[in-house]
Amino acid sequence: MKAVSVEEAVAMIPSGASVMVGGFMAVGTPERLLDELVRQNKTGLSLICNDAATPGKGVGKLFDATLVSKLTATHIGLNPKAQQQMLGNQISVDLVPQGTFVERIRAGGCGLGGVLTPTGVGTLVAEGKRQIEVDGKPFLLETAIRAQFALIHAFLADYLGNLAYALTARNFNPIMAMAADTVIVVAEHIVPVGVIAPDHVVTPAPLVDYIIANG
Amino acid sequence: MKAVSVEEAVAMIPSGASVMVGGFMAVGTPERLLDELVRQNKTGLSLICNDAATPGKGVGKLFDATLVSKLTATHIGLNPKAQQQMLGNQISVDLVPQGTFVERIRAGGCGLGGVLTPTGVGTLVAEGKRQIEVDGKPFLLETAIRAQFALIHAFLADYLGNLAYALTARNFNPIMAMAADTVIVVAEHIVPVGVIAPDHVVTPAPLVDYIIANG
Amino acid sequence: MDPQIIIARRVAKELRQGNLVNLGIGIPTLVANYVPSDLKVFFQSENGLIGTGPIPEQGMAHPLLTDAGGRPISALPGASIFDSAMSFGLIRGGHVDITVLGGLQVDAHGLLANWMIPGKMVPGMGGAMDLVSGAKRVIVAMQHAAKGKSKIVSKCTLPLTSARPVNLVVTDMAVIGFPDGKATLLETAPGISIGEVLAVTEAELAIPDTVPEMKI
Amino acid sequence: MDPQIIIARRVAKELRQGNLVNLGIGIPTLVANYVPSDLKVFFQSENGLIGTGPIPEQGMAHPLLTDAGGRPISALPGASIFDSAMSFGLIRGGHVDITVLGGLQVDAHGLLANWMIPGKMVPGMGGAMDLVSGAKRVIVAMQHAAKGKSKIVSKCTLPLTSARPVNLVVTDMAVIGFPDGKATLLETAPGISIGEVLAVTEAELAIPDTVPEMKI
Repeated sequence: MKAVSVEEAVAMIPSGASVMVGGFMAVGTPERLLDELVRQNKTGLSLICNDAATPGKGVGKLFDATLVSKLTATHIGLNPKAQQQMLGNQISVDLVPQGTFVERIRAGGCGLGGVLTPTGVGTLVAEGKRQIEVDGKPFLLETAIRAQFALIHAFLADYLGNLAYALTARNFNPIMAMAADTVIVVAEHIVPVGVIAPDHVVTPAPLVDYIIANG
Repeated sequence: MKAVSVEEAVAMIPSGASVMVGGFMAVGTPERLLDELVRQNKTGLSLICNDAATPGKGVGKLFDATLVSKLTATHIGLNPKAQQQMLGNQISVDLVPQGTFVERIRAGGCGLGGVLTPTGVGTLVAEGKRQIEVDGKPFLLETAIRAQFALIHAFLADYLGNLAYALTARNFNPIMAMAADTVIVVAEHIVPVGVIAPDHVVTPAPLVDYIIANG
Repeated sequence: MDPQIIIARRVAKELRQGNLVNLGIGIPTLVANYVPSDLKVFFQSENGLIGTGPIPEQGMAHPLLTDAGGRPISALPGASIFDSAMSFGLIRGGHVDITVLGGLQVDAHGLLANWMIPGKMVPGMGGAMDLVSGAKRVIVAMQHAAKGKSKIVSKCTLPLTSARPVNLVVTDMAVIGFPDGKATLLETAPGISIGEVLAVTEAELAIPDTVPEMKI
Repeated sequence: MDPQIIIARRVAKELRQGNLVNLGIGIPTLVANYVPSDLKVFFQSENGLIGTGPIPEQGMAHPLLTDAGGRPISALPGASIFDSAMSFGLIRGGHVDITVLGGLQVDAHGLLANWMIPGKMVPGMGGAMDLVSGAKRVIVAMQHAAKGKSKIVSKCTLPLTSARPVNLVVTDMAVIGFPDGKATLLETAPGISIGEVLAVTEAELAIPDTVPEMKI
């Protein structure tokens, strides 16, 4: 793990990169990294995020600045700008059931070949996908998802990179922290090693590549 | 959740039942339930446990008392009695790679149709199993595992049934607590509601059916 | 009584001691207001919480404690927090006893459409597909008709949420179940006759010998 | 020097700053003793711990803090605990930089057999198959020969651990790699000649122009 400035961190992300962003309706989202993506005008992003948040908040800022060209999400109904950009074909959107979304990311992070889920069988979601029978029951084969970058929000990070999360800001963050080539973390508090009890670490230090330094 | 005596809890388990037991080399194993299974002489058990522990410890006691007829495990090398019973065809043993073992149980608990894993491809483990190609890479389709009963060891349980684990005694316990019809817990400490912080609960209360009462 | 409140009060009667319950946005959210105080149920918010409590008092909200709509909520003593993989493991794995969702259409076989109006409303399915596929019991809480059009239809014209039929539909006019896979009128709302229900229901409804009035 | 110590010291030289390392039972466990004090690496114990430390002082062991063999260990500051699904997610997902395992046979293409001798030793594979399939680098630490028989063989006669070849084999006589999928003698142990290695190696070994002596 390396501590870097938010400018340095975002400079590593090229335009066109695939980027996972933690958070659920902008709760548990690393806002400082999103502000800096906008400031550095990183365009053509493939965004993987549960939702499109709302304009001005969380990943909503990326849609405000029209930085997204491809979106994988479960729900975008509360961001009219994202909806307009989808209906205007400015962004291509892959809508995925939420349980499938998180499980595909988990598969990407855990070295599994995909997910066998009952969710979506017999619906539009099944179109173009393989259906696998196991013990006579049908499951969709949903492929694993990984990204070049995961942008993670944590409550506590220690000097080694161990992370703990708070309340419903945990959501997709620990799963995404396993599924990207480079993991960049914004923590509400950076604390000495040992402050987070081993039983309370949720994301072990070796998974984290960069933590945004204070100040 | 209901608090019961260890005698009542084990009385619910019929001979021949399928039983998952948490623990890794008897660390994080609910010893009181195993002692009582022996005392009530529940025979013909289908045991699902990472390993066979050692004679006299953890699930090793079940082999001492020849209560097991079928074993699904990842390693039994440190229990000569289990090995003898396997080689003497007294028990049928299904040896499973450890990552596959835990992921199959997770699939059983999380409503997934199975696991697509690269582990075991091209080895004896692949025999008789479906191999699925995803993006040109081969994966084994390993089926989900569930049991009638999960016997769980926790460090803390609160009056509602929320569980927290300590150190390496966590291991398979939280995963198994999702994958059985009836979940029975032995906790080192039973504490009032609120003592375990919401962020530190690992197994939410609704998953737990019975906690073994003190005394 | 407000039609939404009729629905919420009736759905609340389906909850049992110790149930793990997931309430969708809209009418389903109201159900929490009508749970008897001696009935202990767990409410799950799929963004990662069991033990959701009421909206916090002013000044007590925390920005990192919200419901699935991003609104501040509180957590009751004994609440637990988990990541999204666990949250949907609970949902898909059948650990949620009851899910209550809104609906656009429910058909004569109990199939639900509630996530998309092609060309018009494409918000995404969020957690709805997993909830309908995975929960032990699925209850749809919705108005019986919208703009004079029945939402209980012969066959869904909108895209389905799941191939798995729902267990119960509670509207402001009726309670409908699906014994033997066939829409059946189980109860009528206070002051509503069977004839009135049939008049605004597109789907064919089986009518048992006795159809009691909803107790709310 | 004890052959096991030669192996452990040489393997320790493969570790890099910040690596996540999993050490198997036996010779691999010894590697931890030879990590330079200024090199910070994380050791994973697959029963659910990153940050394993040395055996605790007498009287300081806790029964709920053990290694994968069930023996008491300690945890270093900054250690983390996780369940077995996460532990093998780390392993299968390529988050473990280096795994060091014992071996029964490694063949000319780098394939490893280390979990079973049919009809004789059937302990189960434990975590070995996941580790060999998933870790970024797989290092086998073993004696070059057992009872006068080469453990570096043309083709494994014992059941394979994985279809994925290992990256490096370190024995008491040699370091062997598999550039272009072909067993190649990279280093010889102190005082051992190339000829001596070849004499006790069943597999055909490619011999580069220079074969340096192990630095331990």
